[in-house]
Amino acid sequence: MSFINLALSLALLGVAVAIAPILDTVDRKLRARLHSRIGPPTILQTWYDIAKLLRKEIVVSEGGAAVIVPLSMTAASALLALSSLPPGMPSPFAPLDLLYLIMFSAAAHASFILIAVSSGNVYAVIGGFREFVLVSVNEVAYVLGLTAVALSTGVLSFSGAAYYGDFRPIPYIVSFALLSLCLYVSSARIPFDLGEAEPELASGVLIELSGPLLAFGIISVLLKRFLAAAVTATAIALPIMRYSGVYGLPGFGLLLGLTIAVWVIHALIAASLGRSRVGVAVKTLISLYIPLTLLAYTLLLFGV
Amino acid sequence: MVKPILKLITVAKEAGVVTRKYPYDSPLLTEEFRGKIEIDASICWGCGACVKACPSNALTIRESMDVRELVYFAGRCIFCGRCADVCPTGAIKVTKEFELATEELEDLEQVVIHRKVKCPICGKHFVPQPLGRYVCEKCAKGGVPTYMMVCPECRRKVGVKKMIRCKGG
Amino acid sequence: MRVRTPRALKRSIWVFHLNTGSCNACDIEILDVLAPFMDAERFGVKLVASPRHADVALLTGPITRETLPKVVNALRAMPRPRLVLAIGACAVSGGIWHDSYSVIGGFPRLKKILEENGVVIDRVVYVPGCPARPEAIIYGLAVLVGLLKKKVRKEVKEAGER
Amino acid sequence: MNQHKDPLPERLRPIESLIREWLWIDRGRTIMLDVKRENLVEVARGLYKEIGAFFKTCAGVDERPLWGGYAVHHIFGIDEEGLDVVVYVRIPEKDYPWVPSIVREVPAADWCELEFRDLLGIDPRGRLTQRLVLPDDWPEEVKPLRKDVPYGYRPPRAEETKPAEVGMYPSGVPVGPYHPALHEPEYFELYVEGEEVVDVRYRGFHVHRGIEKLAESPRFDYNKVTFLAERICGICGFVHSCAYVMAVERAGKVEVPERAEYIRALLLEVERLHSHLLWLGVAAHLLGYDAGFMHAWRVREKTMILAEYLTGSRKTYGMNLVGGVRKDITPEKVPKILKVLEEVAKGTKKVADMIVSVPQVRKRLEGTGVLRKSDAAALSVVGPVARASGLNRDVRKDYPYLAYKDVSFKVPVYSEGDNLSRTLVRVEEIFESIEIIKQLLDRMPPGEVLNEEWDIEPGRYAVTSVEAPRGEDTHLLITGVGRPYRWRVRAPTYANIPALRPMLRGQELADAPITIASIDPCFSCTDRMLVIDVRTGKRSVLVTRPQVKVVSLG
Repeated sequence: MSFINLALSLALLGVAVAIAPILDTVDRKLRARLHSRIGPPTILQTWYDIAKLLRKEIVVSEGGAAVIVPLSMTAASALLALSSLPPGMPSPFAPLDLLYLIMFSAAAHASFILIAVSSGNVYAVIGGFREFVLVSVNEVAYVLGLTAVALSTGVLSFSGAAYYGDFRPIPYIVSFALLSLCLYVSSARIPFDLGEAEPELASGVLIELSGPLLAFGIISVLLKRFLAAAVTATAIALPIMRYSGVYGLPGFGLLLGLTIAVWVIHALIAASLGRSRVGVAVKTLISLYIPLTLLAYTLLLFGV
Repeated sequence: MVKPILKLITVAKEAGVVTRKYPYDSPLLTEEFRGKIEIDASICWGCGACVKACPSNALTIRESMDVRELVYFAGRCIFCGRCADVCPTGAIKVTKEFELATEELEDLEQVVIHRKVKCPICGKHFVPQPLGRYVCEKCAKGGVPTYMMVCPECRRKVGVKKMIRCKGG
Repeated sequence: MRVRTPRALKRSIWVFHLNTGSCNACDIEILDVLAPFMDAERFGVKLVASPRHADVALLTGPITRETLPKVVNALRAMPRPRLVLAIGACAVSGGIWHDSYSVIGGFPRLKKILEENGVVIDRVVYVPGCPARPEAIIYGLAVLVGLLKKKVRKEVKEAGER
Repeated sequence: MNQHKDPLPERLRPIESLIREWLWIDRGRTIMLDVKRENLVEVARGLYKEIGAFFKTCAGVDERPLWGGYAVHHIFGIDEEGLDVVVYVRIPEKDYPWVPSIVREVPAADWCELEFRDLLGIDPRGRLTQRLVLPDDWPEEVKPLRKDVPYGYRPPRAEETKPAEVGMYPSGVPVGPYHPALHEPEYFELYVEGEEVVDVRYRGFHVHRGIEKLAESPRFDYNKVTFLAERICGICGFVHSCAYVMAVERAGKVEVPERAEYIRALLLEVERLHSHLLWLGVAAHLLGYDAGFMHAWRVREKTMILAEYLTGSRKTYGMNLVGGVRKDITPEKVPKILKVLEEVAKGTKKVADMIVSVPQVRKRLEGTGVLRKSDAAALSVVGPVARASGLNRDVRKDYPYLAYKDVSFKVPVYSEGDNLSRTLVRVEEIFESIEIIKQLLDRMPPGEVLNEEWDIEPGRYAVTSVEAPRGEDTHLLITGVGRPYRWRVRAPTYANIPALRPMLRGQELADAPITIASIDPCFSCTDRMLVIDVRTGKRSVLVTRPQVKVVSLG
């Protein structure tokens, strides 16, 4: 692990924190345009929201103070998961970056559910419960998807694959499909934003948070979302890096650009769909994940 | 999944951005809109027809010794415009004003003060001056304006006295 | 203690819709404010689902007896600075119901009850109208956070003068 | 009472022996049956089960100033004949009035019986009773609708400072009173097992504003009440004001210019347009499809502008007066109306098509919130809810009023009874309304629009029904001196809420908001004046740990 590795990784984290709220505004702008209206006045709207929340009072319900622990855990795990991606250079966690990625993403999701439990609100708990059901299905597929992507490059590490991976196109594409689907689900967007489902849960998991706590909660959600887009972007960037040799700062730029593109595509999909029901969502996901996983691993086994 | 995305894009594209940039742009008002009312104090008689017609008590009358105040409280107004319908002098006009937001409820009040006519006999104040003048003018055509500016009680007394005198004479 | 309206509120206004027994007309106009033609998101307005997230309570209705305790609770749940936009004739003064048996009759009376209960409201702006049109609501929000100045003021006229 | 001693209609023959006397209040339209108290249950059973009448509502009246006692008016409607049947029962007691409950025969009478118990103190005997309309801290002995209680009397609040406990049932998921899916303060408690709803408890009447009492108060007169009626509901206010003025006009035999009737019908349809588009948008929003909400409301905005153009206000039009309307629709306005209608028709088609094409929306509408035809009939549901469950009920066809006899239109009926059919019924009605408006504009007769020369005798009686966007809206009116003596409003949602129970049971929690919304509830209508008890006695299983707190209260 060299100094430059660490620097780029830290830069990625910094950029993530800085632009996730901006991307959220882009999201809102895009949605507004699809709704035939103008939308937020500037690209910094979500930042303004956060700035305002930081100046507001914290109202803590009985026993709700414990919420700060899972809240910081969520943000920290999301950031750690992000730093296991190769931002143009091998990640500081290479060659075990995949393991760390899986671990930290899981930690981020789990602690997010804990927020719900520790806030003790009935809606939050239902939201957390839904989140749990969804995450437990999704996380299995996510692990399988990540592994399949890595296996189809021949190297069990993203950082390694970017340098000396041997990409087998067909299994790669199939595993990528599986992975990107899981990542879309973990970005908690419609139709899978079940935990926050406003019409029945009144913004579920985050319902009890106020002021700076809420700002923190929003940043955590956005970081989780950024992570989902960044992992998808990495999976797209890997073959480009490997075969056209875009490393270092340009590689960093490539990853960032792709992340933004993936974010926008996610936003577009979310804007044009409705919210699913938890039972239906799980059924749909399983019916998509099983064939995709089987296909990916068969292809890998038979060495296409 | 692709179908709804395409459909949404088509619908959004056809509609374009429809947002009216109020307050930088004009509001979406039609010429028929009924906003706040305005009372023209110069022609108001203080007769109280509007007060009687007002369903929500937005128009009220405050009586004191020598003054009758017609109070319009826009905060309670339901903007039906019935007052303008019934106003005999056309003093009440419905405007298109709707930007009434304020921190102080007082700002929403419009008061028209009517000094009352003083009875030359007993010195009591009884009817708003313009209303009194109007009644005088109307009755002047009939030819008996003499006791019109006298309060009803004194008028009755005077009338009775007069009658007695007539009979007696 | 009086908390100054933070300047940050000018750019980001999160609103919570609190219907206290209104006839729905103001409520649909509030939704209309968010709909494409008026699009309050232009001012950073966002409708939130929980009073904990809200800066401004959009209060409609004359506050019926049945809703009173719940309204007090909902307002108490809001973090400070706590702003209220009283929308419509009912919320401003009780409207056509002002003297009915089952209403409290407008925000000014609620404010007293809130004070008794130790719930401080940092700023209120009244938006008359029956229902208040979407433009009037936007105007009210702008006055509330200090983007625009109020236009109305008390008028006292002597009969006979112009 | 207005008297026409005419023979009893053929349909009512089976119960002839139980009737003491009958009066035609309005020949061919409304008949009043004077029934002895002990025969009431029999008569109700006969009407509801044998004759096949629907139950509309009941009203208690304090008739002590008239003859010394109370009375209860049960209103039934025979759709096929377009006939309203008022079953009139005298209650001689002055102190503890009571009347036999008909709820066992007519389940639809559940609420209105509790209502006259709350507001007038007439005890419906032979049933479970609890408080429905009045707030919990209201003193038991004050019955606001009695004539000797002043209209503005506000009993002191029990404990002003104590924050109320809401969500006190630890096993339920509270929906409301302040909940994003309900834009009104209503309180549903859903008892769930996992994600499945096993029971529902409803505490409504948060929006009870005492309208019926206000209308009798000296503050109001016949004309002013139209504005009050309009404010029963901000969405379908014109329906209420129309039903009210029609009742006054029918009772007082006031001539109404034909043109005014056309204008009223036209505005009723404009109101239906906006209301259905509003519902479509809110339904899409509840299913998480905000694009649907925005676009439906974009189309709807045009109807709002149109309403303002025609009446002067976007909502609560303020158009009606007893004897006609205040503003004419001049010929210059017609082209603009037609243009807006064209745009709305085109826009609605595209947006509705777009909303239904979203897989999640479709999946969550289809087969959810099913109300079977038998349940629908037993609960006398009205409007699109009835029509989606295979009951062909539409006041515009069954009891023609205003100008509806002169126009032709289709009444969409579906048999599935799920959320999707309720959606489709509404979407189709949008197009029917547009056609109706066009026909009305085409056939509008010339002439005056307002007749101000009227004089109404006290003691006259009328029942009117108007098809609101949500269903049948029934008003009963007894005229008094200068203002109504008694005015009773039965809003459509009032008839439809009890149907939520069969609709919600066995549903997933996620679909509860859309199912509740699918009746297009308008609580402000319903609550002018009143908890469903969980009579199942079934054990509710908790979702979460006990002693949960709703955020808004915590």
